[in-house]
This record gives sequence, structure tokens and C-alpha cells, in this order.
Amino acid sequence: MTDLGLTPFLTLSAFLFACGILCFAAKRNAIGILMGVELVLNAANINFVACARFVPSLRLEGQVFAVLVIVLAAAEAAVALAIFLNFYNNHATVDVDEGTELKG
Amino acid sequence: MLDLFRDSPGRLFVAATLLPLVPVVLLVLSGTARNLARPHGRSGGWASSIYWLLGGDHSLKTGGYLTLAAMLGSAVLAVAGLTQYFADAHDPGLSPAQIEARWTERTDWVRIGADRTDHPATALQLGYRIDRLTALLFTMVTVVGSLIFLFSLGYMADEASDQVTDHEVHTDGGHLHRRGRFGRFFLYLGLFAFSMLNLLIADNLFQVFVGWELVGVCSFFLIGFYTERPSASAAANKAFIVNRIGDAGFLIGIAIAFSVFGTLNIQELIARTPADGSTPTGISENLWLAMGLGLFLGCVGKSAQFPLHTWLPDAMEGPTPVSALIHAATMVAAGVYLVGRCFPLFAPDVLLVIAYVGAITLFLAATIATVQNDIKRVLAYSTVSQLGYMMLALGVGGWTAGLFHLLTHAFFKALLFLGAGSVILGLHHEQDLSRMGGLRRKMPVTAYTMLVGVLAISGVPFLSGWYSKDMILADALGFGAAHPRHVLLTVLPILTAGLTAFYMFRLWFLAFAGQPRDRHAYDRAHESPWAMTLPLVVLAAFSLAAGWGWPVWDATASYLGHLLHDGEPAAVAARFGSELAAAHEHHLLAGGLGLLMAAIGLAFAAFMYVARDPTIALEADTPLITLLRHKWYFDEAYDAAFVRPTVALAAAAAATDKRPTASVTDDTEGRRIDPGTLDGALTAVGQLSARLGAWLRTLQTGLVRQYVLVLALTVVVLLGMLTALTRNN
Amino acid sequence: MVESLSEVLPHWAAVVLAGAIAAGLIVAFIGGAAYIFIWLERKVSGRIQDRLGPTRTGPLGLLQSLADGIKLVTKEDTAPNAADRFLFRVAPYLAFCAAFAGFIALPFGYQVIGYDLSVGAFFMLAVLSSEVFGVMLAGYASGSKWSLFGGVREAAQVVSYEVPRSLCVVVPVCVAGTLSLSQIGNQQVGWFWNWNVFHDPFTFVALFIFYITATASCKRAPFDLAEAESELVAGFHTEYSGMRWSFFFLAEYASMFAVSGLAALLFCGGWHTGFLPFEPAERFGFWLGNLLNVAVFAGKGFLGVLVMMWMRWSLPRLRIDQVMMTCLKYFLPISCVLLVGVCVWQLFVPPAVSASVRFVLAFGTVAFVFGVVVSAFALRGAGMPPAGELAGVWAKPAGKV
Amino acid sequence: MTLPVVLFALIAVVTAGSALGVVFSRSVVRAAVWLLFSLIGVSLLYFLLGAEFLGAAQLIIYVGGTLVLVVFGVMLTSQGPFAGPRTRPAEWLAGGLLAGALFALIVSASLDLGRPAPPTDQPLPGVGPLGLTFLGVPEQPGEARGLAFLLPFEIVSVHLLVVLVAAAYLARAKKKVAQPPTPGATR
Repeated sequence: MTDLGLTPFLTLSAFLFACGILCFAAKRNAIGILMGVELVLNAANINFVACARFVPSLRLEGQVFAVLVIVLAAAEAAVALAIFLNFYNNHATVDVDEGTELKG
Repeated sequence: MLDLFRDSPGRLFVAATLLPLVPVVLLVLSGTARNLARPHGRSGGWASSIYWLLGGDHSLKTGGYLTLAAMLGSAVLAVAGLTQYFADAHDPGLSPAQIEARWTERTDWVRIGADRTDHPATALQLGYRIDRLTALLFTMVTVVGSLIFLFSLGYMADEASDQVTDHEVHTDGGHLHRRGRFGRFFLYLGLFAFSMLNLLIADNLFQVFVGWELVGVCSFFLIGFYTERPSASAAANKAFIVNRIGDAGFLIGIAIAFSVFGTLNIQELIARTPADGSTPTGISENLWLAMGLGLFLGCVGKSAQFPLHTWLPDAMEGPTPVSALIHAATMVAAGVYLVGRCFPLFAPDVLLVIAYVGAITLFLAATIATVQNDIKRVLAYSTVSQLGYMMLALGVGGWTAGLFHLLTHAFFKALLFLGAGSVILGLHHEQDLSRMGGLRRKMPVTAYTMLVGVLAISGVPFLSGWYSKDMILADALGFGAAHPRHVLLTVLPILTAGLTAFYMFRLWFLAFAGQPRDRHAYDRAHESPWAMTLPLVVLAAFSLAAGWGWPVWDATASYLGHLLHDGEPAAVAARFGSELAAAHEHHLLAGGLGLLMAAIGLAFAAFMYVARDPTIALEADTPLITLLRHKWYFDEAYDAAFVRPTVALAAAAAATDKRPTASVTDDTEGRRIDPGTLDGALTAVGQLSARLGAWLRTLQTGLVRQYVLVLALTVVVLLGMLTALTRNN
Repeated sequence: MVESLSEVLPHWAAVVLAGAIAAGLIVAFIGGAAYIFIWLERKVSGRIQDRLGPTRTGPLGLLQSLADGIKLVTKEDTAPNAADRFLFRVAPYLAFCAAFAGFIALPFGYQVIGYDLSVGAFFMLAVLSSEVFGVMLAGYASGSKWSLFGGVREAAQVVSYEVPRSLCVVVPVCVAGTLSLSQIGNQQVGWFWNWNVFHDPFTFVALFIFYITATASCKRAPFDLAEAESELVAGFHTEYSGMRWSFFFLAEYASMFAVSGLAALLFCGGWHTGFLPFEPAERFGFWLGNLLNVAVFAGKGFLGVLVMMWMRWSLPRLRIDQVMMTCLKYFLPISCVLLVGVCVWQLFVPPAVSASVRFVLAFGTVAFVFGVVVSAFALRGAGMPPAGELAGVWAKPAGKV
Repeated sequence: MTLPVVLFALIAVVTAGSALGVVFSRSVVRAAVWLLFSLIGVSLLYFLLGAEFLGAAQLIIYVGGTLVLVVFGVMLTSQGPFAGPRTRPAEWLAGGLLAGALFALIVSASLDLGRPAPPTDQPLPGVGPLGLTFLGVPEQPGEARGLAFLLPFEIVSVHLLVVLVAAAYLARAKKKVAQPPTPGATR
């Protein structure tokens, strides 16, 4: 394990993060955006766990925060889906570009 | 409970001070609670019931009784404190320092500059200090005050109904009908009493100032008690504003004292000043003068001295007991009391000013009083004149005389006013002397008790007024003898002694003697209820005997006078030793002159209003009388000098702020000035921000993904900056 | 195993090889088990329905499953046009992989386990619950309303039944104090009253709740709403045929055995007979002892599966709303109560009481089972006619009108 | 070139690839499947790193829970064709540029970190210490640990409860029919 440093994990998580951002930008389907969010969160989590593994002072804290992030992500997904269902009830679509009521 | 008072009996006076406040606080708190509870549909429970009991919105008499009870209680406490004080004072076992310690307490209230390092922290303090003057005056105020309260119970009785008709106010539907304000009246009275007492026991100028302002605002409430009457509200405003002028001076004085000496405690200030009245170290001559003059200006305003005397007669608009309270016990006494209390703080020149102001005042007021037909106004001017006497006395070094006169005057002036009130009530709110006459048959008690007061004020021997006025005249004479340049200070008071006798007897003759000039009013006249006559009798007794000592025929032997004399500050003897000595030897001469003048005045009055048909004198119209009727045209002068310019200025200011009228076509004078300048600028700002907002709105596309993109862009930029920075070092 | 291999191979190769062997064994086991289960299902259903079930193919129709397999393999594998081809193809393998992955952490015996995870129980729950994904995908990708409904029902059902199932798993975990399945198994060594199920009343109830919820999350009858023939033609696998279809059933049987094995491990002493006061693998040596262990464990698992079949063929199917209500209104609160109860029990009940309760439960159960079996044998013939008369066409028994 | 490196390489390739799949697949359900693979890859990473509890949690919560929910949502909201609404190439371009820039920046930053001191190969603390940390209980009675993560733990629990209620409230069945989509319509 020692020969596999922290950097590869960080790079992978950066990649996932970028993919998540791209999802935000490119998906018009609300649920697609939600998936992007999940990607971003997972990227963050990879960082946490990798640091927990490779930084001696974070052995516990890294995992703890990863757990917290997972739980919060689940909660966020639930609420987000509820919101989307609501959105769907009102707009008969989940295309976020339709939801422009807040347009200035 | 008792040991609370044992070590520091001065707390008796504190308790007596706070007692009249109790009903007020109760009423205010319960009313507040009630109003807080009301919007939620709840009745407010106990709060509203207390409120109701105190006569908050119903005109129940309970509030009045409660306040009276409180006042009586404080009177009792005051008497107890007085006796205790003199027991201490005559206790050989107690050194003055111990007495001082027993009767003085103070605590820091607001610390100022505690963080400053360059000078020690100073503090606004709360505290009390009881000395002879305070104790005596305090007792006087509480006693007279409770008598007046009792009187008001009778006088304001018709306020205690839900439907009061005010005959002075004419609305389109006949007279004004309003709810009675019995409870409110006594609320004000209680507050008034509290403020005055607080002012009396205060040991520092700041607390005095607080009481000062409270007294002012209470007088405002009470003078304007009949709010619906324009004259009443105008008088209230006048009193308030004129007092503000004086208070401004007072504040300046306080500010100087605080900034120079770092303390406002009167005793400390006195300790700093040399006994001979020369300027203390650490303060420039002019500043010292300014401080003295400022303090005195405050007293001028409160005790209605010469330049600012115009408000007092107008204050007659208030209910008569209020006039009695203001004139006799509380408000106007404050000024004289303060001058007495701070006597050592006044430089000799300031004292001279005081003396002259007093002299001018007493003469002016007396002259005006001779021609007034409104019974209360006559009394009002007499008050001003008597206050002038006191000021004069203080100015010429007659510390004892002035304050002695303050005490005695309190009694007989209260008596006179209450008598006047009883007359007015008996005549169903008829105040015009020219329509009275012969009332002694209808209301004997009032008549003869008032006669006592008249005799007392005009200095007839063996009545309280005699002793004090005699002393004042003596001091004035002595001063005149010592300083021939200031002979005016001797002449005016002696002349005025005659004037006083004249107008007071004129009043009594017009009111009670002779034949009734208004048969209708006369028939409806009746004697007042016991609640009003009892105070009259008691006060008559006081004004008869307050000054007595043994032997009674010796004007200098007054016991009260001696009590006061022992409390005289050292500075008096140190500064005015020679004058007082001179006064002592001229005493007999002064008394004789005073009596002579009084006799002349009495005779003249008797000739004009008893021997001759009073109407001739009443209708007489010579330039001099016109001048006097117009009170030397003071009001007109002030009106022209101050009021009109102020009003004009205000109008101009208002004109600049006129709103531009809706239609552009018509052209009010406001539109030319304003939209270009003030509103123009503001409107420009508003429109600018509105446009900015309208532009910013367009950024709000409502497209989530754009927001995300912007967000990501921000992150990228920030991260890039961060990286660049970390790279560099 | 890895150690013994790494003597002759480099470490990584040893690990890979060990993994490969373990995977092969598991696949083989699943295959064999499925073979037996298919045959068993037919037999059980037949018996319950007064039929013989397969008799012709081989002895007792044992080759029936083989015949089915051949048929399935040779059958044409169609995919509807409306389907999303990619997902349609992926779905069965997803389902199977999930069920298969469950066995990784399932100890068959003393140290006979694919990978001894320290969170084995948790892991099992995780992978078994992710089997539903394949089913949903299948339902969605088929492009058919029937399948879609099936998928949606499956999703709702499984996601909600996961909760009480997990809670019921936590109950014995509270007793054991570890999530590692092998440790839990080791703890229950010895006599059968050491089993968790008899530890206290709550675990006793928890076993049954777990078993029912597990059945539901395996979408077995009476909870097989996802493939309710009476309403949706065949539910999520309406459009499937041939090999892919069979994968779903491999997955189903695999998960059935997995949950039964989980139940056995958590509650019923895992691989322990309950009548040997020692660990066989230590007394009889590793291989011999574990032979016994694996046999016992597999027996317990098969028993569980058998009961599931029994339930399937004897109970009517619930309505979907009933299914959801049963879970959310009854199982969820009950399992919460159980969880709290077991904690309270361990904290506050004095050891004497708990021990006595344990024995009462254990012997009571044994006595009950014994009584049932005895009465069953006593009553045979009265309830069910002997098999011989059922051969061939149904004939009225003589003497009966 | 040891086993962990190989495994990491494999898992990383799978994860990253399926992340790309999430981005570029037009059908939401396919995206979901790719996401599934990606998440499983991440959980495998956790196992590789020795955080078994996290790996299992990732599986049960993401794969068994969140993702099922997502697909559930898709099934409830998708109408007709598998393909969702299209995105303009400009947006793709902008997003791609941004994502690329972000990726580059983060990678450069993480490279700047350099290699931290290689840790001893001791395994990560398991689920036991983790739970004790959450509850703030010291592992051995002797050692002192404040209420380390009790507060976040409680907060998260309450948060979950709130979310439960909120989701139920938001997604409750409306009694009104969904009107046809009117762009920019304000209701």
C-alpha cells in the first residue's frame, strides 16, 4: 500500500469532481444533475478516505467525515427527488430549463 | 426594616420621596400590562383591575385617595425625619462630621471615562444630603403638598365622572364633552411631588437637574390639564419653553462645573471654593462667573424672575390647586432653594446680579398686580413679586431671610390660592374680581382664612409674613447702607411693601367686602365642602403662627428663623459680615418703614375700593394703568423679538420642503426650490439604484445550470489565484 | 489458504489465485444449489397441490432441472424493439452479480469463507439489497408497461423492506457485539441454547421477522408482486427468455439461500450442529470438521429455502398496498421495538434471569418442533394418502363414496 | 507494480470510465447504470483502502438506497422516449472547459502537496473505533476522548428525521392535475 501514494487517489477524485461539474453544466434533466451531485460528493469522499489512510493524524476523522457525507448525500438525494416530483407535478417535465419562474 | 433607617436616618426622606411615586408607577405599569394584553383579546387580569382601581380609564376616586394617602405618608415620614434630624443636630455627642455621615449617602450611577488614563474616572452620582434647609423645606413641601392634595380632592370632584362638560371649549356641538380625568390629575400630582422632593434631597447638581426637568414636564402636564382649551395648551407650552431657556443656562453651568471640577456633588464644589467668594483655583475668572450665572439663569426660569417671569401668570390656566402647588410648594420654590443651596458657588458679581434681578422683579410684578382683575392673576403676580423678595434677600446676603420668607410664603400663598380656588368653585368658575364682592357673607370661612393670608403677605405684625419680610427689608437696608451705590436695592423693596399691601387688600376688598356687583353669581355662590375648607383653616393657622418665637413681638426672635440661621453656610458670614451687622442695627428702621408703607397701601386700597365705589377704580383708564394692564408690554415685546421671527423661520423652512404638487401645471412656491435641490438629489439616488437593480435583474436568468457554471467559474478563478499565490513563494 | 499458496507463488498471484478458487467454488455451489432448488420447488409444489411433481426424468425426476437448463440454453434469446438493448442485456447479470457477491462474506464453516470481512453482516445486507437494481433495470429497459410496473413495485417493496430487515439483523449483532459473520458463528459454538435465537425473547421474535422480511426482499411469494402473474403478465421478466431469464432465477435462488444462510448464521448457530459442545474443525481436524460444518450449514440454508417454498405454495399473494402496509405499519415498528428491547435486555436483565429465559426458550422450541414432527408422523395417512395411490391418473380410493 | 497498484488501476479505470459514461449517456437510466458502476468502483476503492465499513455503507446507502431512489424517480417522471432533452453544444463546450480547468487546477494543487510521509501499513481503525468515536466514548477506559463527534452525529440524525418529513411533505400527492409545460409561466 505504501508504494501507492496519496496523489493517485486525489487525481481520481479530481476527475470525478470535474465529471460532476460537467454533469451540472450539461444535463438538462434534473435527475441527471442530481447524479452529478452524487459524483461530486463521492469525489470528496474519496479524498476523505484516502487522507484517512495516508495521513496518520486523520485516521479516524477522515472516515467519520466520509460517513457523514454519505448520510447527508442520501438525505439530499431524498429531498431532491421529492422536489423533482413536485416540479414534475407542476411542470409535467423535469427539464430544469423550464423552471424559470425566478427569472428576473 | 427599622435598622434600615437606624444608621442612616436620611433614608426616611428617601422613602418619603419615593412614596408619592408609588401610585404613579403602579398606574403606569398596570396600564402598560393592560395595553400589552389587550390586543390579544385578553383582559390583562390583575393589571387591568389595578388600572381600573387607580382610575385609569374610569374616573374612580380611588387613585386620588391613594395618592393623597401616599402624600400624607411622606409628610409623616418627613416630620419624623425632621424631628430626628434636629435631635441629631442638638445631640452634643455627635460631631458635625458624624451628622454629615448619618444624613448623607451617595452611589455611582453612570461611570464616565473609566477607561481614560489621563484623568481619574468620574461618575454621575445618585445620592441625598439632608441639612437643616433641606429638612425644613422638605417638611414644608410635604405638609403643604398634602393639604393641597386634600383640597384638590374636593376641587376636582366634578372630574370624577364619565361625562364632563367643559364650558370653556365651544365645539360645533355646543360645549365639549369628554371623560373625566380625575385619576390622571392625581397621577400628575404624585409625579410632581416626587420630582420636587427628589430635587430637594439631591446632593449633586445632576440629580437636581433631573428633578428640575421632571418638575418642568409635570408643570407642563398640569398647566395644560384642560388640553382642549387653546389658552391652556398655549400656557403650558409657554411655561415649558420659557423654562427650557432657563434650563439651558442651568445645563451650561452644570457642564462647566463638571468639566472643571470633575464632580457635581454640591458639597465638594463648595469645599473647593474659598469662603470669601474669590475664584477657586483651577478655573478662570470668566468661566467661574459664567457657571454662576448659568446656574442662576436656571433658577430665574424656575422661579419666574424678571426676564423669564412671563410664564407664571399664564400658568393660571391650570386648575387652581395646581397653581397653589406650583406657586407655594413646589416649582417656584425650587429656584430659590437652589440659589440658597449653592449660595457659596456664586461670585459676588453674580450675587449682585441676583439682587438686582430680584429687585426689578418684585417691583414690576407688584405694579402689574395692582391692576389685574383676575383673582388668580393677582395672586400669581404677587407670587412673582414675593419670589423677587427672596432673590433680592439672597443677593444681598440675607440667606436666612430669603429662605425664611420662602417657608412662610409657602404657607400663606398656598392659603391664598386655595382660598381663591374655593372662591372660584363657589362662584362656578368665575374668576373676575369685578364681578364678585360681598362674598364674605356667603363663604365666611374662605373669606376670613384668606384675610389671614392677606395680612400675612402684606407683613402685618405677628403674622408669619411679618418676621420674614421684616428680615428681608432689614438686610436690604443694611446692604444699601453699606453700598450707597446700590441704593435702588433698598428703595424698591420698601416701596413694594406698600404696593403689596395695596393689591392684596384690593383683592380681598373686591372679592369679599362691599356689595355684590354680579347679583346672579352672588346668588349661586356657596361655601366649599370640608375637604377644601379644612386645608384653608390649617394653612391659616400655619401662616399665622409659622414665624412665631419668643418673645412674639420681637421680629428677630422667630424660632424658625433661628433654626434656619444655624444652617447658614459659612460663606455668608464670611462675605457679608459687615452688611449683616449694618442690617442688624437698622432693623428697627426697616421694620418701621415696611409697616408704614404697608399701612399706606392698606389705607389707599380701603379708600379706593371700600369707601369709594370700586367700579370707578375698575373702569379707570389712564396711560399708566393701560401700561400696567399690558404688563409693561413684556409679552408683546417677546412676541415681536422671538416668537414671530421663529415662526417666520419655520415657515420658510417648511416652504423649502413643500412636496412638488402632482400636476406640473400649477406652480406652488415649493416646486421651484425643492425638486431641484433636496428631493431632487434623493430621487436621483433612488432612480439610480432602481436602474441598477433593473440591470442586475437580467443576470437572474432562472436557469440553474447557468448558475452552476458561474459558480464553477468562480471556484476556478479563486483556486487559480490561490495556486498562483502559493506558487510564487 | 493465501498463505499456503504464497509459499509457491508470489504474493499477488497467490491472492488472485485464491480469489479465483473461491469464486469458482461459490459459483459451483450456487449452480448446484439452484439445480436442487428447481427440482425441489417442483416437488414441493407438486406435493402441496396433491401432485407428484416431476417423476419421469431420472430417479424422482432429478434430471428435470437439467432438462430445464438445456431448454433454457437452447431457447431463442429475444429482445423487444421497444427495449433499451444495452440495459436489457445488462440487467440479469447485475442481479446475479449482486446475489453472487453476497456469498463472498458468507462463512460456510470454520474459516471457510471467501473473504472474512469485519463488517460481513453489513456487507451481506448491502449487496443483497443491490440485487433489486437489476430487477428494476430489467423492468424499465424492457420497454413494456408490465415490466415497468413490476420494476417500480420491486423498487418500492425492496427499498422499504430493507429497513426492518436491517434492523432485525442489528438485533443479533447487538447480542454478538460484532459485525463479522465468522465471529458471530464462532460465538455460537456448542450446545444449541448458545444460539442467538434463544438468547432472549426479542432475538427469538427477530428471527421470524427477519425471515419474513427477507422473503419479501427476495420477492418470493407471498410478496412476489414484481412478477404477479395474475396482474402483470410476468412482471419484470415478461420480455425475458432463455439464458437471461434463467439468470434472474439463479439470482433469486442464490439470494434465497443467502438470506437463509444469513438467518442461520445470525440466529441459528451457523455451521454448528448444536449438539456438539466443541468446534468440530478443531477436534476432527480442519478438513473433516469443516466437511461436517459445511454440511450442517448447507442443511440449515436448505431448510430455510424449503420453508420459503412451503410458504410460497401455501399462502395467497398479497396486494401491493397490503405489502407496503405490512412493512411500514407492522414490521418497522416491531423491529424497532425488538432493537430497543434487546439492548435493554442486555443492559438491565440480571444474568440468572436471562439464562433461565434462554433455557426455557430453547427447550420449549425443541419440544414444540419435536411435537410437531411426531404428530405429523402419527397423522400421516390420515391427512395425506400414501404416494403409491397417486401414481398415474387420479383414482377414487376404494371404499369411499 | 504490486497488487494494490494493479487493483487501483483497474478500479480507477472502471470508476472514471463510468463517470464519463454518466456524463455522456443521454438516457437518464443509462446514466444511472453508469453511476452505479462508478459508485461500486468507489466502494471498491474503500475496500482497497481498508475502510470496509465505509465500503459497505457506500454500497447499502448509495447503490441500495440513493440510486434505487434515483431510478425510481426516473420511472415516475420520465415520459415516453428514453432520450431526455438535448443540450446545446455551446453549453457542452463551456462546461467542458470549466471542468477541464478545474481538473487541471486540482491536480496541480494535489501534485504540489507532494508525497506525505509514507504511512506504516497498519490497517484503518474498524467499525468499532468508528462508532466509539461517533459516540465520543474512549476506546480504553483509560484514554481520554472528549465528545469527539457526538454533536455532528446527533445533528445528522436530526437532519435525517427532518429530511424524512420534508420529503414526505414535498412529494405528497397533489390533488390538482399537472398543467402542460408553459415556459416562463409564473404561477
